[in-house]
Amino acid sequence: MIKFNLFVLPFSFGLIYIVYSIISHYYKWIKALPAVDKVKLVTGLRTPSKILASLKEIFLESLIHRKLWKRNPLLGYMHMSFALGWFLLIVVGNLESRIYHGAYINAPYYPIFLKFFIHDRLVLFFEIFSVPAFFRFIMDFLLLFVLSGLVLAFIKRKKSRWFGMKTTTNHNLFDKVALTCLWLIFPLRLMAESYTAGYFNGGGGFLTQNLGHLLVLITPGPAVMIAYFFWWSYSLALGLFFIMMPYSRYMHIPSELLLIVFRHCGIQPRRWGSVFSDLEAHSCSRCGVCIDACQLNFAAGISDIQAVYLIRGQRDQYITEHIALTCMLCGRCQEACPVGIKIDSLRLIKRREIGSGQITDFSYLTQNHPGFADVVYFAGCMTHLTPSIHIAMEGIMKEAGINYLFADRNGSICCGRPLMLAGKDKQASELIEFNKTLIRQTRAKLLVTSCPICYKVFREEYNLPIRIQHHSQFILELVREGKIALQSQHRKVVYHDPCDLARGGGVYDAPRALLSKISDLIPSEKECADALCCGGSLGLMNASVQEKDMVTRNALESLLANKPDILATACPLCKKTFSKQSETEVRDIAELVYDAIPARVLLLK
Amino acid sequence: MIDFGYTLTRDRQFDYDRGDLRYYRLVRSLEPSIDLCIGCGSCSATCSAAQFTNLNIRKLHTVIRRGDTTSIKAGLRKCMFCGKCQLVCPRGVNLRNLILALNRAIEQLG
Amino acid sequence: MEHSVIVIGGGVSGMTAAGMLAQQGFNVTLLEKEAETGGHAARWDRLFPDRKKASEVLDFIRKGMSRVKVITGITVVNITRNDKEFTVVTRGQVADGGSQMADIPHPASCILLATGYELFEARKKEEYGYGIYNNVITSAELEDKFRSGSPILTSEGKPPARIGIVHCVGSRDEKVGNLYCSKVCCVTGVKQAIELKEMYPASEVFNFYMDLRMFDRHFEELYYEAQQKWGVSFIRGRLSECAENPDGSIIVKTEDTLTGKPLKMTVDLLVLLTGFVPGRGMASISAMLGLTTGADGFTNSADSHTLNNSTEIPGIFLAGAVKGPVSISESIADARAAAIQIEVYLNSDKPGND
Amino acid sequence: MKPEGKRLVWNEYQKEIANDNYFYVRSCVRQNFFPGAEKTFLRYMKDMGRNVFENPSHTTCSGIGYHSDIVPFETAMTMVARQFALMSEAGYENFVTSCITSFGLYSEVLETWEHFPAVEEKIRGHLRNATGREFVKPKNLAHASDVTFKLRKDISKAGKYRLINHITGNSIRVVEHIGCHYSRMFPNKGVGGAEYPYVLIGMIDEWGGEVIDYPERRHCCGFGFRQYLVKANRGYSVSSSKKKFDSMKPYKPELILTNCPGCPMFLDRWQYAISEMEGTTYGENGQGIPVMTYEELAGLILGYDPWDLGLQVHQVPVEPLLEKMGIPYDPAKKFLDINGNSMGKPKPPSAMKFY
Repeated sequence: MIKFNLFVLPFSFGLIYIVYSIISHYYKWIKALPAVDKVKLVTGLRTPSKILASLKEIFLESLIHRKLWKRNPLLGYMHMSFALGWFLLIVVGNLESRIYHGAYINAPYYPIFLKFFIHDRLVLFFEIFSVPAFFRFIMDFLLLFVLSGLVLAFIKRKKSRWFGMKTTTNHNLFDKVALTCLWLIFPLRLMAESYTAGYFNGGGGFLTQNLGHLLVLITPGPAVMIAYFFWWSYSLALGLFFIMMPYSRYMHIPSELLLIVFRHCGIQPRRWGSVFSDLEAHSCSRCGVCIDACQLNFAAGISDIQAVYLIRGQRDQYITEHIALTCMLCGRCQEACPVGIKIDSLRLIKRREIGSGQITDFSYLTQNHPGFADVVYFAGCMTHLTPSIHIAMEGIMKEAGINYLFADRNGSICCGRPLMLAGKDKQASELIEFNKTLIRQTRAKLLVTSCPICYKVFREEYNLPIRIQHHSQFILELVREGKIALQSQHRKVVYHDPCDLARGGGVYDAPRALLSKISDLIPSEKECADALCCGGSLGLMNASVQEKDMVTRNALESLLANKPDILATACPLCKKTFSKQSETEVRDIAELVYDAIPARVLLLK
Repeated sequence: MIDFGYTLTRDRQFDYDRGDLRYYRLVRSLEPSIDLCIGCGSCSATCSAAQFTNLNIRKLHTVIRRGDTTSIKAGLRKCMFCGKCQLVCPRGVNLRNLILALNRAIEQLG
Repeated sequence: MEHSVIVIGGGVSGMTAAGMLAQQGFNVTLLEKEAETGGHAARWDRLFPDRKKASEVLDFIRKGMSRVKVITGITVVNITRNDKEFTVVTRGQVADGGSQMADIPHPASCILLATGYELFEARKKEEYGYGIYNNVITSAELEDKFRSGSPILTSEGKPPARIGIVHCVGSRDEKVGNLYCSKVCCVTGVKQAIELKEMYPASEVFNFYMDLRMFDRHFEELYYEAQQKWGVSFIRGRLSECAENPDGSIIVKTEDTLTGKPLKMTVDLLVLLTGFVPGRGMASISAMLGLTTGADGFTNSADSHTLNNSTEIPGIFLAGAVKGPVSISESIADARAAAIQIEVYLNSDKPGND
Repeated sequence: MKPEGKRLVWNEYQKEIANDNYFYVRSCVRQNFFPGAEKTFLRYMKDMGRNVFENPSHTTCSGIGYHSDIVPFETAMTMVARQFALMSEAGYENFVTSCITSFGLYSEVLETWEHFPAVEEKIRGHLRNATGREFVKPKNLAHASDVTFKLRKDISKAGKYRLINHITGNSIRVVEHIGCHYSRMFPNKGVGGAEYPYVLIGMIDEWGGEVIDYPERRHCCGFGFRQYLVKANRGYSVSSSKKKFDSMKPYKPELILTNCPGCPMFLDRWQYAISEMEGTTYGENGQGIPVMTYEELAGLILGYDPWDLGLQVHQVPVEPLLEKMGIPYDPAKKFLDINGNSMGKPKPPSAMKFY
């Protein structure tokens, strides 16, 4: 017998369309991969371990939504109920359909609308343990599971804070339509199945069967017609959702799968942009987690430039300069993103598009030999505006008897990162080359800088054959090697992680280890990966002084909540920025160490 | 035409009425804080590039405001964009974005 | 009998001091050469930095003057001193309003000189062409227009598209013999620039200054506002000269000292911020009393720090701009200080006071 | 423009000018620049019944050297003292100079002596040692243009012509240019002061012309001594004159009137130079703007023959002006000397019209 009815057409068309669309997208993305990345992909797919890792992550992130669970259980459950629930409905539904249909291949709509075609009589109680009954139970349970998520989704609209979210994304039209379809699908399925079960007095599980009886009782008119209406609506909702999918945020579902695979094959975003970034853009679910992470949003009230809007812009081929340039590149959103999109890279790619045009002329930079040393110390431009830091550094190095060379004693040649932050990598490379030669000439084994901005670019762009340390790491080594003795002052100190040193450079522990040696380090509300930006970021191009001040003030409130005696940081720019507004003394870690050297302690007393 | 052995010298006086304010208007729309300058010179004093070159960032955006755009390009190219100028500005002029805007103006207006 | 005090000068300082002294129970006579009291403040529309109506300030001061005897339209022709008492002789029309003049003596135990200042005669700065070029006006004339609410137009009846405001006209200028700074012109120029921009948002307003001396509270903020909110331009350079175009607009020449280039610019209207000069009448009064004046022509107090309201002559006191440029708020404060000085002086001969 | 405003300024700068018996000293350079000018002055002074005395042994006042930084002030003062001695010896006390720079120097010297009597004594010593001469300081020091200004009414009374276009009846538009050393240094020594000097304007008003006030009125004519005397600087000299021409252009001037040796020279010759250097010609129909000294103009007003005034040595043709004023002239006689012999003709300029 042929299991077919007209109403399955909308679904079927939708399904065909979305399958086609996904395949074509995948094809486009893989085809557009740079040759190098293609190779990575192929080799990756030949490596079982990588495939396994991909599958594991797909399971954990795309179905379970582990990251969201960590963030907020309600939020995690909501997403899981949709993803996992729907996934299981499909899988189990297919298995169930096998019972009633011998063929190996069913029409794809068959399991979806199974209850329309199959409605076996009400069974006697001892048959409860029969296979069909088991499936009926599971399927109803799964439907309930999804519906529970749906209820939460409704609540989230109103009470997003319960889900650990302050702001929610404002969506475009496609998203809204797709969302409505998605929300309708499962209630409609519930109604369709219930009415059917009610009318035929069978075929339903604990949920649909009982609800069915109730509905048939209370609703006048022919239940069979009503059921039929709901089957149509259900099919339409599914079909429309599938058709909307490629144009809405829900494209993230298939996209993310491929992205995970790409990542596990070791494919990375490229400096001047590549299809990888396009895939990342499609993998964004616009959950809006990034909006809450962004200080410009919650501290300065700038709410139109966050990652979600940047990425949408990237995906739909429009990013305004305003969006590209208004960002501190502090990396907080990147940390928070459940999809793990490299947001800062995306933003920088756009800045390169805008800013690369500039013509520079650094021909005036003339080398004269800096001399030789074991350690070359590069204070950095910003440190020249907070001289106490390099004075302390010199004091410490002298105390430790280091044979060092102060590379930029007479004013520095910029490290190049400020230019790169404006998307001017080509122009920066000139400065980088200049400094590299300078550093190489010293024949030093170690490069120490006081500026996290320099530190980051030294490590990422200079590929020097020598070790590179931020002064916090350097000093800690000196202490451990016993080159300097320190005497704790036992003052309450709170430590602020500079963006480029912490999130940007992965240096979290050294400063803390060092501070706990010379003071009573106390925690602050947001630390390490979650640390706030001071607001002075060189990444932020076009915000007003007032807006920057708001960010700083907000960060200070959080840092000083526990009433420390000193606010310690490890970046001249953070120090300068905080000092502008902080009531509490702001000091660089180097200064604190310097003052903890016994000789100095006496001197200061 | 007769060569008398000397030629007319160009007038150093700048005629504001003949100035080209297109650069200023564009830059101002991108970075309004250009108007806040009080000519204190701390930006040019701290400028790293100014140690080695004749770049005078303070003069540079002042001449723009006067519509005198003849001499801006050469200077601007020397900027290393380090941002010290912005850190010392007592009026909160957003100099780095100002420089971006100036480059934009040069790209668009030649 | 109560002491009687004569206050010469019916401007902000004189009125304030007279009011305070009358409230202390002295019988106070206020002498003013003009027909009305109020002095220069009466010419102002709004005051810097908060744009308060000058009339409101005057009304406030007048409220305190109910018990003051005010005589206007007279000139002081003689002041004689007899030990601790003075006689001030005024000349003016006789009470019945007839045209013939009469000299009237007024006895006084002490005199407060609040004769104020006069505005620099802009004509003296010949190269700016005031009184010759139609579109060159003074800041006081501009203030008159603001006060009367009449539209500010060029002599050709057009709204000015570009306006220049010249600082330090008659101040800080050896060439007109005034080395001193008139103090309030800077902020006045900024205030008027803002008011002009309010009236003509599309217009360009340029302030030509040597230094901007925003000496008092909220002045610098006003300057900031002028730049940020109103887009007023400031060019650091003193005008060397002006000339007139055939269409009546004015060509100004200056050096844009911040770019190091001589600069030429056409403006439709040029406003001269004229400074303070010592009041003419004061010379004769100083002569009558033997008071000394400084090189700047303003009257010297006994000590510029500790006896700022007193003179070398017991019973003769000073208040306000007679001692040099001051703002209205400073005049009020100074007048109050003078009033207290006088009260102390007059009560010192009472038993228990010495 | 408010004329009454200017009148107020003029009233502040009244100047005492002697009425008769002048000791006249010539300029070193004017005879070469505009040979007719000083002769004409003497001629109309005679016609106006004034007594003017000249001493042939008068020398340069050395002002030109002084302002070119090659003659020290003390030397200059001694030279000046000698001129005063010549005057005293001749029994005159009203000193009249033909040259503006001389006038400036004489004023400067007298002013210096007034404030530093010791210097005067020292200079008297110098003069005594050098020449054995003594002198009395002049009672009245005036520039020849001051004197002409004083006589302007008499001149227009006796005059045949006026600064009026006899065809249209309109006043002729005149630009006046005052020599820097006339009143810049001592405004009260010049008629009308430094900012709005009245000395030439007074003549133009009186003789029916219309005075033009143009933006670069104050700007240097282009002489400025070292600007011109050092050849390398001449480009700067021309540019200065050009600045003035460009500025007066929109006012359509028909005549430039001057009272200084250098100014008419450069305002006249540079018009030609500019026309040859870059083809720009000023004035109507590219014929240039005629430039005259007050003496030449007074001569024309009085109806003297243009060629007797030496107008033929002007580089910018004066004929168009003569025609406007309705002054008859004989083109044939233009380049004949007093004996009727040809003085030779200049090569016609390439850009400037009329020739």
